[in-house]
Amino acid sequence: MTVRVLITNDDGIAAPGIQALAWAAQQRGLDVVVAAPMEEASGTSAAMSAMERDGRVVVNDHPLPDLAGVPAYGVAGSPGFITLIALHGAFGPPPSVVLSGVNRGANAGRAVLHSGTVGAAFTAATNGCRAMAVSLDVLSAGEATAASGGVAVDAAARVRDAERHWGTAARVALDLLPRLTSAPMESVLNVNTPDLPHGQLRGVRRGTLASFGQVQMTVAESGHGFVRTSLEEPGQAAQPGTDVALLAAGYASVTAIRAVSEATDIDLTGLDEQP
Amino acid sequence: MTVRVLITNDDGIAAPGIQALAWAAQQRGLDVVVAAPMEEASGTSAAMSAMERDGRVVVNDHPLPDLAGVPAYGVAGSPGFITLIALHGAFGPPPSVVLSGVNRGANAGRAVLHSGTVGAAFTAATNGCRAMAVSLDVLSAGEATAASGGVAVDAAARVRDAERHWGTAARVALDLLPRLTSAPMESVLNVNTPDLPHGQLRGVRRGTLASFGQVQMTVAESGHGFVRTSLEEPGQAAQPGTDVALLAAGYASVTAIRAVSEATDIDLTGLDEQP
Amino acid sequence: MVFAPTPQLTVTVDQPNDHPELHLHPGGQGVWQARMVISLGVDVVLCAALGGEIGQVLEPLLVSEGVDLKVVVRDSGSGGYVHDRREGSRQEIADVPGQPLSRHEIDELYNLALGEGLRASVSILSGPNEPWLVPADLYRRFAADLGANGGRVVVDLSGDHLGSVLESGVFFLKVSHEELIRDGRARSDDTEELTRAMYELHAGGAETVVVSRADQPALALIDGELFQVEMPRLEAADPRGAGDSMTAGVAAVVARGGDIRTAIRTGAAAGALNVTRHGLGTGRLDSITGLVDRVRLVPADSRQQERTTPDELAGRVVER
Amino acid sequence: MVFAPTPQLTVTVDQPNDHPELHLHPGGQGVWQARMVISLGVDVVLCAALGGEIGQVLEPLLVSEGVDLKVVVRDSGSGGYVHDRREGSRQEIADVPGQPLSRHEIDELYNLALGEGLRASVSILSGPNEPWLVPADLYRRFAADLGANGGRVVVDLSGDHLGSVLESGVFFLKVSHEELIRDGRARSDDTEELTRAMYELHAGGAETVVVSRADQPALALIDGELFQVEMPRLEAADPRGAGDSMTAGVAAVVARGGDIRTAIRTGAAAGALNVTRHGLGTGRLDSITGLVDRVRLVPADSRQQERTTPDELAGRVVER
Repeated sequence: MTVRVLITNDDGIAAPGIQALAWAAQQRGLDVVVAAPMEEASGTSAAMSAMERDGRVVVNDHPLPDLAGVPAYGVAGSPGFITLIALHGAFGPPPSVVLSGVNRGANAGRAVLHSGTVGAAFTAATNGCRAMAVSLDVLSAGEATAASGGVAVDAAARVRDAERHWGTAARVALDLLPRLTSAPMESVLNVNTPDLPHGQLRGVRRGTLASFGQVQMTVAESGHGFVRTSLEEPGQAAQPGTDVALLAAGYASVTAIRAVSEATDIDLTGLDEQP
Repeated sequence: MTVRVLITNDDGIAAPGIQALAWAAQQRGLDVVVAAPMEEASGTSAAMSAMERDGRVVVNDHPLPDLAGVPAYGVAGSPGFITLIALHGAFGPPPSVVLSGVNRGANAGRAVLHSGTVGAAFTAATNGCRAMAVSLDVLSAGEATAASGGVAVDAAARVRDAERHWGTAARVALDLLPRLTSAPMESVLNVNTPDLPHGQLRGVRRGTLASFGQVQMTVAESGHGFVRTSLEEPGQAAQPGTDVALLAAGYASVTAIRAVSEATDIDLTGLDEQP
Repeated sequence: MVFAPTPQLTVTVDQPNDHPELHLHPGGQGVWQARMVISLGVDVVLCAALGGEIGQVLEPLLVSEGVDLKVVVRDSGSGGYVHDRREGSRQEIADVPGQPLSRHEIDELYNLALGEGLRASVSILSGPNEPWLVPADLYRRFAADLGANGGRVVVDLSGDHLGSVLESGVFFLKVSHEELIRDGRARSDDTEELTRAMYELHAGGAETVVVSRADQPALALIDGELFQVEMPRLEAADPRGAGDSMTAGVAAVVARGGDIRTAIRTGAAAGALNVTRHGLGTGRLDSITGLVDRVRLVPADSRQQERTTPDELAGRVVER
Repeated sequence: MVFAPTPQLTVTVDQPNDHPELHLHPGGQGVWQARMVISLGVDVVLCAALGGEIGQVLEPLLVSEGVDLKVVVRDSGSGGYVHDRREGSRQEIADVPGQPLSRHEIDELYNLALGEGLRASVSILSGPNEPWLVPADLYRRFAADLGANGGRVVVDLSGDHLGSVLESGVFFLKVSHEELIRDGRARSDDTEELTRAMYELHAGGAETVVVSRADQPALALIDGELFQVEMPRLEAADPRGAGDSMTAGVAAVVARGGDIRTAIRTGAAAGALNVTRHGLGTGRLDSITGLVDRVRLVPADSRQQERTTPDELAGRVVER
């Protein structure tokens, strides 16, 4: 039976990363449906928000270039909302896998709590569907040497979206699909890839979560739309073995994570005896 | 040393629940600062979003009735964003405890992933600050018998905010403060209380997370503001021992939870050997 | 600070008993608002442009109202009107709107008022008596400059002047349902339609919005939530001026550091008392204070708490 | 479907060589838009009100353009103008705007056009040649009725007509920077100011917005993101009509099921070619197709990727 996959993201249906992920999924013979926010929704975590008109969620057909036959929708809602309603049949038969991305910018470390890309994946996992979040580190050194530092950042800012290596991230993600489908249902794979051609990756490695890391968000500026921001906790060397360190070293990083879990190491006995 | 507490919520600075929580915290002699969204932000999870004007986050003084001397701010941002910047000194010295609530409506089960109330608490915990989420089940049977079902719901919808038992939830939460401050830093206490006078509570019990549960969200309706919605997965009897079951039985429920954690039961070895 | 670009002289003929009386008063929205702010115990700096013979009469009349008057002297004369109230209702005998402010007069008045506004915690920007007397864009600049420097702008405007001031954002807007309909912002006076317009005004730049509705309770949009302003009904002697009382009441309470809900309740109380008297912009402080507690903000959004399931949400999808 | 409430007869005197020529054409925004849609290979139903002697001349001229013409016959005569282009530039000799549509004519035309619009996947609602000929509110109703039934509304309007149609929301809006300034929606033509206005139009109800800027590349707001529409420069013979080409190009591509980016690039290509010819609304399909690939949508938002830290965010707090 063909696996049915929902492709979503938080950069919006028109972002280049979602196109690359959908294309790669179709190439692997998966049954693909695309539904993503009409507009940029970076940093929306697993928010449930939607815009309705006359009591109906607003959804537009939004066919993607070079993906004839793949149903694709722009939805006036957050990635988490879109994922939840997709799992309940809003866009045809419910998918059994959700791929969220390719995000413009890394989502690594504990800050992924805030990521809309990861939030969509968490929403899927919480509702019994396997999910992966996929991000491209557009601020990574790229082909510059690690030593070039700030220069590389300036260069990255000038790179056109069309020239970025979305395909690298999509390929790494789809190569991981068998690992995902054999993993426990609650687990989400969080994948980050440097902005490099696939042949120049140093490899794919399992990472641990950096203590804060890096997450994409948008800040609405009154009268000027929004500003895309990479929120980072700076000034500390990347802890070895973390997703942030792997990415900086030119590896694609995979982290297995879970959303809300119960904590057992806290004493909550005898609550009624309190004063 | 006096404990410094940030009180926030996702219903907005003008909601009655935040007033009750701030008042109760002040009564217990805590050093209280209040910062909450200017407007309803239910269901925003741990979203990082903010509105700026000329590059500055918009913040208004918003003194609360009967709380002279307690600094209180309406912020054009999500609860998670407000909490993060508060921990970085945006509203005076960083707090060592965050209390989020009292939310209008229960936040229980795994659906708390989507809750802005819980998202603020998760943001605090992820940044090394102890946190509690506090909610009042405004749709609970209240003083009606469990058998009255739908009638009770209709009755609940007619209850004025001023007549609800915000104080019950605030008191239960502050009674739990010593448990919180001795718990591991990453843990969040999620507290739900029925809409009853404190004396009519059957008790306070530790609950497990129901499989979906109940979470508050808002849906923007084009040209009509928003609709407050309680998102629930119905049609299944509440699993015994869960937060949802405790609440339905007239108990206040406490659940110890964690945000994003690493999963170890998934095989991610030999990734480079993939085709 | 109250900005009153074009105060007018009001000449009213009245006959409460056997003999007719002639009343001379300063008038215009800003003057009425300033009078009410003062009656609520808050000091007012009034910035106005005055000129000609009428201007010469207005200056002492304004000072005697108790405002701290700051004047720009105009080359052309201020306006005024003559009303006859002998038959019980007002009858207009003459209306002299005056000349539009010249470029130079605008610049001078703007500089004067901006300087005063920056010193004040709250500024009421009142409208001209005729829209064409003062360019709407002045209100946009004014609100922007005050807002950027921490000032709170309170207005009761409509038409182009409202559109302009919204571009820069205001702290508080009072507008009537008739004005909303006239401006094409609402299509009718039904609550849902007015509510929609209020959310749009809020989205368009007004932090708090109050819409008065003739005989119906006013609607208030506070922190994104809708309320009805309910209060005891008093018999109206002169229905005009309730709006100015609301605006002034809000400005006065906020200037004293009060919260917006108390401010609106005070404005409503002041308005309710004002309509029981003939003098526009008057109201006794103790009567108002006594009435504030009887004004209630009742949540008006009937769709406040719904229940839904993921399946229902999924079913609400529609393709356009 | 193209809604053209008041087509005009254009009479042009020209003298390309020794002898003067007299050209008779149907004109008006809707007619020019329809002509370009047809030249892009998409069928057009044109709904118009025509009357009098001019109307009698317009009907066969319109049919010969290749549109499927649906007419409401008016009691009063259609308008027209006479231009003299013998000196190289246009000189207006006469302009007859015609009478406003009567209540009855509006109702009939609305019913006719709504029926056709509901059958079409895309409807262009063109404006009247003078704003007072057709009430702005008609556009609001039209967009609401079409939008509620899955139709996509494409417009190139300004003034009150734009304000009205936005209330119901449109799929695509083209407007010029001059119109934005004239309508008070932008204060100047600098990019930041126009960008602000575009985001406001988007928030106000326009899903996609294109603003033409005379000599500068047009700006496009697509899915909330800003682009410059960059293309090879061609020498303009007649700078009018590029806007109509954009609108028509977008409508044609969307009607064929194309995506909005291809639609805008096609509209830009059609506009670029159109200005190299004198006949408004013309352009050869193969030349346009050849040019589309050379039109690029370049992200125009310079603040696209910032880096920040929690500490910096906390420092950006300001109290008002």
